[in-house]
Amino acid sequence: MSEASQLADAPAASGTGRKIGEVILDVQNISLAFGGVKALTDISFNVKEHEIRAIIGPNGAGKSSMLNCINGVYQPQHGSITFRGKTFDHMNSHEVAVMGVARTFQNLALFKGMSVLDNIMTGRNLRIKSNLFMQALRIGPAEREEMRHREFVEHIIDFLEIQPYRKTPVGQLPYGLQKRVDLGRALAMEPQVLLLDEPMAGMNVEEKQDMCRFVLDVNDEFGTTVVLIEHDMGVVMDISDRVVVLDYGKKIGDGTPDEVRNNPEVINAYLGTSH
Amino acid sequence: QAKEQFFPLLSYRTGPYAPNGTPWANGKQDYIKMINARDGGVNGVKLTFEECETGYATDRGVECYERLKSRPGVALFDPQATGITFALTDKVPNDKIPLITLGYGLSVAQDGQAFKWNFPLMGSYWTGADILIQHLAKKEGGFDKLKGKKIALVYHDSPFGKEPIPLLQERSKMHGFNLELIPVTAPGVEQKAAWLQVRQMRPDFVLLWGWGVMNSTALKEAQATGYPRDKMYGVWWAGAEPDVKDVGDGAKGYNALALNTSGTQPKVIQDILKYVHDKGQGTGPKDEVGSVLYTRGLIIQMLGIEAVRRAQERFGKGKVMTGEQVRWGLENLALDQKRLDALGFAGVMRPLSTSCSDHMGSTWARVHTWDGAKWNFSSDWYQADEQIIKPMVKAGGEKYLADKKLTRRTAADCQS
Amino acid sequence: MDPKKIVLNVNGIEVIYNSVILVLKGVSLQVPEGGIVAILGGNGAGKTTTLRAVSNLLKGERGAVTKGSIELRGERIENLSPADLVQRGVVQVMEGRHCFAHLTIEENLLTGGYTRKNKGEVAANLEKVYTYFPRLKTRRTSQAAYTSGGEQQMCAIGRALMTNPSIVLLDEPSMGLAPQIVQEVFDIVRDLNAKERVTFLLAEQNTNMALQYSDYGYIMESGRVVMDGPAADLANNEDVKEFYLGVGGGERKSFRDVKSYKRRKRWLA
Amino acid sequence: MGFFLETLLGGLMAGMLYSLVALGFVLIFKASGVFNFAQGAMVLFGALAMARFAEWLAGWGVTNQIAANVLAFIIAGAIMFVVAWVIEMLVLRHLVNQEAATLLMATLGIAYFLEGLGQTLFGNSIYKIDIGMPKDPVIAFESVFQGGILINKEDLIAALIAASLVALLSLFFQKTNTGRALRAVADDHQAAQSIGIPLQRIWVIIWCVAGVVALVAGMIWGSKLGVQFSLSTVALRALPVVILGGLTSVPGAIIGGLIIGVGEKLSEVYIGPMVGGGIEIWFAYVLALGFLLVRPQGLFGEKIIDRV
Amino acid sequence: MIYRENGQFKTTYRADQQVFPILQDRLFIGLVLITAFIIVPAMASEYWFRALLIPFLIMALAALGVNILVGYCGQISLGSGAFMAVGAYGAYNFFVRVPNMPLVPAILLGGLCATAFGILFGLPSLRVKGLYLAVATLAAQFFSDWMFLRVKWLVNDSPSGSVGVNNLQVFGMPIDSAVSKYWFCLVMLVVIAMLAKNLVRSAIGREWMAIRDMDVAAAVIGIRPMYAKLTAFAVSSFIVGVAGALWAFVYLGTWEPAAFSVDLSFRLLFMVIIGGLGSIIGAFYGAAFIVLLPIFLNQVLPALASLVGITISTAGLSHAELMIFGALIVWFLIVEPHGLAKLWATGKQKLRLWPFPH
Ligand SMILES: Nc1ncnc2c1ncn2[C@@H]1O[C@H](COP(=O)(O)OP(=O)(O)OP(=O)(O)O)[C@@H](O)[C@H]1O
Ligand SMILES: Nc1ncnc2c1ncn2[C@@H]1O[C@H](COP(=O)(O)OP(=O)(O)OP(=O)(O)O)[C@@H](O)[C@H]1O
Ligand SMILES: [Mg+2]
Ligand SMILES: [Mg+2]
Repeated sequence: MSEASQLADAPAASGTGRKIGEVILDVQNISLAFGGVKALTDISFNVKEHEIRAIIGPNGAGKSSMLNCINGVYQPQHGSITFRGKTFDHMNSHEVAVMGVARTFQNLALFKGMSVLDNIMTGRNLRIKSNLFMQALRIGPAEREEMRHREFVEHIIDFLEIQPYRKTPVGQLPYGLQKRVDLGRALAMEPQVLLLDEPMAGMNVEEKQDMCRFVLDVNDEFGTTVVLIEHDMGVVMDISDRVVVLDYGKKIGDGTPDEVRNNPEVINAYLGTSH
Repeated sequence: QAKEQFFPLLSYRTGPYAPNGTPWANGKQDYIKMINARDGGVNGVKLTFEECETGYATDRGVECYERLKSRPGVALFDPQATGITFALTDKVPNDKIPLITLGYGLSVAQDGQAFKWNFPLMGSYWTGADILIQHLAKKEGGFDKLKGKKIALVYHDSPFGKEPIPLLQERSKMHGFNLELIPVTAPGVEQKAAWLQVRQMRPDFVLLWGWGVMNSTALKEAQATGYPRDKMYGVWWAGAEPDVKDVGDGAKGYNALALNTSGTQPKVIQDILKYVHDKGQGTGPKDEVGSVLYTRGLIIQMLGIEAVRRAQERFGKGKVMTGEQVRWGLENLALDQKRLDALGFAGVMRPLSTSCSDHMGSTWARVHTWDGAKWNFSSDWYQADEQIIKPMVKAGGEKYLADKKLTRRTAADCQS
Repeated sequence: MDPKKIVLNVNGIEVIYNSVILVLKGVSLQVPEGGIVAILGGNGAGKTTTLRAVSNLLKGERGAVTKGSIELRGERIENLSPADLVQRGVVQVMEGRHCFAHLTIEENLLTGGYTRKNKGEVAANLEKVYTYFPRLKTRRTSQAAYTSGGEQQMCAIGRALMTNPSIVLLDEPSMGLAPQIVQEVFDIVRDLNAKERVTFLLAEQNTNMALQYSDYGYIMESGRVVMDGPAADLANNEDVKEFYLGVGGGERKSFRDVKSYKRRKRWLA
Repeated sequence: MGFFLETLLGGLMAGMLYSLVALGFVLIFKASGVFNFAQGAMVLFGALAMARFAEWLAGWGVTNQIAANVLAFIIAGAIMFVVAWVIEMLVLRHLVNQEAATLLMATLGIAYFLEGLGQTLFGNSIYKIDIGMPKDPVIAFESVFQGGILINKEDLIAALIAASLVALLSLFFQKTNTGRALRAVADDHQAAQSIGIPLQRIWVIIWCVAGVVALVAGMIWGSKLGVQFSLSTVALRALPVVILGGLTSVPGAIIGGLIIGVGEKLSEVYIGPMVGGGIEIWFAYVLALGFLLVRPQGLFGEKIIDRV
Repeated sequence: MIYRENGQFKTTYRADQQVFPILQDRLFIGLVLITAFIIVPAMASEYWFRALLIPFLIMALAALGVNILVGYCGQISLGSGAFMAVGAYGAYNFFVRVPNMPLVPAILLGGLCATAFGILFGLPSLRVKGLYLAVATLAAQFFSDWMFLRVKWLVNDSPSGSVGVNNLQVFGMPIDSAVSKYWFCLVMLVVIAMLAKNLVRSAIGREWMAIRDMDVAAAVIGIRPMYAKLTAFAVSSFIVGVAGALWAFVYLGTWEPAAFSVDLSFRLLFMVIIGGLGSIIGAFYGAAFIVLLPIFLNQVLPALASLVGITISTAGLSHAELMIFGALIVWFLIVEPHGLAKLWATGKQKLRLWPFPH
């Protein structure tokens, strides 16, 4: 606990410690259609290292589909994605994970039958070196490796404050905690880019504050680049550096929160007048 | 302690083979009940039994065997299933309990010098197949007339169904007939393809090696594809009432091997009706008494009991015999016609005598034909051709001994 | 609470999952005819469980009400099937959407009309839902599994409305919806409430919205009701302001500036 | 050529008979997302009931064979209804919203129970169902092909019955409200309950329909094979049919049946002899697998959805 | 509060990662092992060994293997009988064809044959899912039934297709008495169960479960579905194959292909489901339930019947046995849909709180 709060306390003041770097992820002219439904039409935007990049837009605008393209879950029909200087027509889920992109899901995609601990441990799998036989025998190195990863995961569990649920099957947790576990699993991958799909849905203000803190801490402390989809404008406007706005598959805005907030097209399509 | 000789009865009264297994099991039980009621057992030794349901499954059979084998006074086992026979063949030598497999089991086990504990009494699939070929030759007017003929074997795709193949191949080489093999996947509920093949190749004869539902289905498919039933010849497991009953007229003319008669005339059956069924002690329904498989059950049980009686003659009358002693009895059975008449089995079966080298005792069988309502004999008794079978049995025995790293029993061992 | 007729009376219920996990520890609440009542509370407080207990959907989760009673217009309903309850006008919008994945959006909605035998009524209801959620109309032929999260949420709400309910249990209706749509959903709630006298019991995390639109609120913490009162009073309560509305001490704090120490206070524990 | 056509025809008709059994699987799967292991046992149970009642009715003075058969069919149908009702009350009701594996296992328990009960009530011997099916073959086109083409009237009638049942059920699923509700139930028991679909009544109905379909299948197979325990094993022959056609598709059961029937008969007759025969059963499964590799949800099955 | 973990704090993750972190559990398992290795052999009769314990041990091993595939990796398999058969015939061929082949390597090589076979028939799982996959595994089943009947070479040219082994020895000790067979199977089971337990609580086990629970999400966090599924097929069929070899060599002695029929496959699946999917210990409960209960009923029912003074025919008994068995399955599922292992866990949880109800 104390460690986590120290982590968070120091740079809490408005991210002054962060330096936003070069473009790490560049999405160019992505188009994706399902039969007649055009989920994405010619979308381009980029994400810079260490920044928090938000994607907003009305329901069905194509936000999740965008993440799915980056992740290799969907294959776009047109366009390309450049990650750390390498350009791909389409991505392959496994490779994307190896390159250091992690993801949380809008409709909880946790492993229901497994405990919280095991769920988060799966995030470490890419880093496990011991082979099948060593794991079966659990001798020396395999065991030590397992312990190392366990320790790392315990830090995440502490950080997310879900210690009491370690051994609970995730299916039994309330929705909000499941969202945290989902985040924990992504963090366990020690990603360079973290894609978050509505991580704060179904939470009250206090819990959202917690979540924001986690996201900011990760971003501050580890310099993790964050791509965030969220419908709570308060959150988006407060914590993101730049915002992309999608509407029915098209990009209608891109810029700093303030620019976006004042973009009439965006107001019309998404924000409405109340903000 | 009471003097009781125990007969474990492995049976299946449920599952796919129940219609055939039930009368068989009932015959065995009724015979024991009758001997106890009529004779008070064997020289004063009462006969007891316990049934154990195997469902025709090997592992359940092994469990039954293990459960019942250590009962006091166990005489012998009759597993009533080929698969269980295989599994028990390895176990009985250690436990010193004989295994009788009348009309089924391993053909090579006839070689008593190799298979000390197995008794495939009264016939194996080799003798059965041999007799069928003899019968066909006789019908055609001589073995030379078989030349160029086409004989199809429609068989249950399992060791049971495959056993006759080596012998038939041997015979086909000798006489120049073509043997066509048509397997039917167990349990044999779907045989359309098999019978379409039969229709296409138009064999002169079809030999049917089936068990349970396969038989009636085969007859129905034969009818449906227009293959004449009177050119079909079944093994003795395909020649009982359950096989033809619900085919009715469609099975008219169908032939099968018979190891025994059916019907209620024999004295032993009358005795059973009198001592068992009339007293309300019958195991199954009364109208089943005297059916083919029921009668076969009687014979099996009779042979087992006669082996006990024979053993008592040597090891002490009125004593309970051990498995080993019963084994000796089985190996030294000598049931001549007189003895059979006395037992009430006149006309039911052929005389039988076993020896150390011949655990079968008799290789005779005849053919009966279904007339739409009952089985009638349509041939005289045949004996399987020793000259063909003996070398095969011998060779098989040798291979078995070699595989198991055993040696052939010596003459001295045969005396014990 | 004014002496309006109570339609739903939950009286000291205890709920146990898997016959070992005690989740609700004596929850009581009343819903008046034509009212909008909100249940507020953090993750795991037991809001969903309370709603499930009312709509009798606990059994499928291997949960059971072990104590207390639930009355609908004076009738005990613990032993009625969910279908019976729908016949009596009680319908639940389940948390987590639960659309029928293989059915199209329109089929989903029509299934909602299963209990309504009058074809014209079903058609009218369908039109009504489509006017509430025009987005659904454009996606009507798409299988529910292939629609976006928000579209599924709309579908779930629309499906429940298709039953012509008199009491709706809404579990987190705003989850995953764009702000405009959230607004619209709450407007629909108010609309139905005002025009058709539909009673609402809603569990919501969006406390701000919930208190704005409801008449009365209950706040739950770890399986107990810790505070209740008219919505307006709750909205002015300092603790509620701080913990549920995020405006403690007057101004709304930026999410960026929240302090990192754990500040949650428990009323009871 | 004549023989080829004959085999083809035989395969088609065998396939229709499989379809009849497959249909029962599809019904229950559609209505609850459960693979019903007890389908084979239900076929056996229905056939046993029908065979024995026909026999007993004859003994009780119903001498007209047609009347006895019709009455026996009605009684057996009523028994299947009672069975469905009891199953819902004692088993399904308590397993709402459980995983498919659990429900699958429960249907297995039901299968054991029905097998035991069926044999206890109706006996374990071979019984006859004689609904006057013609048994002897007809040879057609003798002038065209040498030896003509053999057509089995019994199969033809059975195929017709199967086809009309399928047509009827397809209509039911496509056109009625209940059909849609069933599909909803299969997707999500709990959500279906939450909007007022009476799960319990629906399950009784559908198990009852499946029971009657099983009874018809049992009647036809029973009149072909005789009624005894092995009847329950035809379920294994019908399995590749269901899966090839798609677990959720009624017409799929027919098309799947035809493909499997033809495929296995042709393979057995033409490929079998080269490898020693007896290949039809695994060939049927391999054939189904081949189709699945192209269409993992079967020919007409609903697309398997996996989405994040 | 007999069973409680209060006061048992774990100071290291290592201690927490133990298979049995709670003292009572450790004591209990120790007791079980002592009983299994020492007390049971001293007390059990020949019948118990040969008819109950040995088949139970072997079936538990097989169920454990099946559980890895079905319970942990979520790939439905109805072809376990085939994998057992391949293990058995594979081991047989090594045993009789290679001169002086020792028993244990032969059995393990048999397991490897099953692995190869398993991977082959596991390949469709990369595309075909859920119940549809049952077709692939059933294809394996019927194909193996056919293969061992038809390919003479595999059965060492035995005309009927039945084969047998004898003179089993391990390190010069003959395995022919009931106790020695029991110990042999027990050691195999305990060793393999430990290895399996290690696997399922390691990275690979988590991969399997991830694939089972949600394969798309698993792919996104870098788990390769192909690797996970095929390793599950490989490991599972290895264990099942070893069990098959034991079943043939130790339990049956002489066997025919029908000993590994589709019935056996179904029974293994039932063991896994009734015992508890995704639970090593569940395999034991499941095997006990499916193997022992019918035998128990078979013996107890007549006694019970005679107690209340009714005589039931043997056939009636067999049918009653089926009915009771079926009813018990349903009853257990209603009490606990997740199998006996879960029931056991819930029981422990209650003990933890005892004497308080919640
Ligand atoms: N696999 C698919 N098949 C068919 N249509 C799809 C698929 N995935 C997404 N769509 C459609 O594409 C559009 C964009 O969906 P997406 O999930 O990206 O929306 P979103 O912006 O995330 O919305 P929300 O805020 O509601 O989650 C939607 O209309 C959806 O129905
Ligand atoms: N099926 C279940 N089995 C066991 N425990 C459960 C189950 N469902 C919920 N719980 C437990 O019950 C408690 C209350 O859960 P509930 O879902 O009612 O909370 P909630 O207030 O709706 O939370 P959220 O806002 O996150 O939806 C939680 O601690 C949860 O772990
Ligand atoms: Mg989305
Ligand atoms: Mg909730």
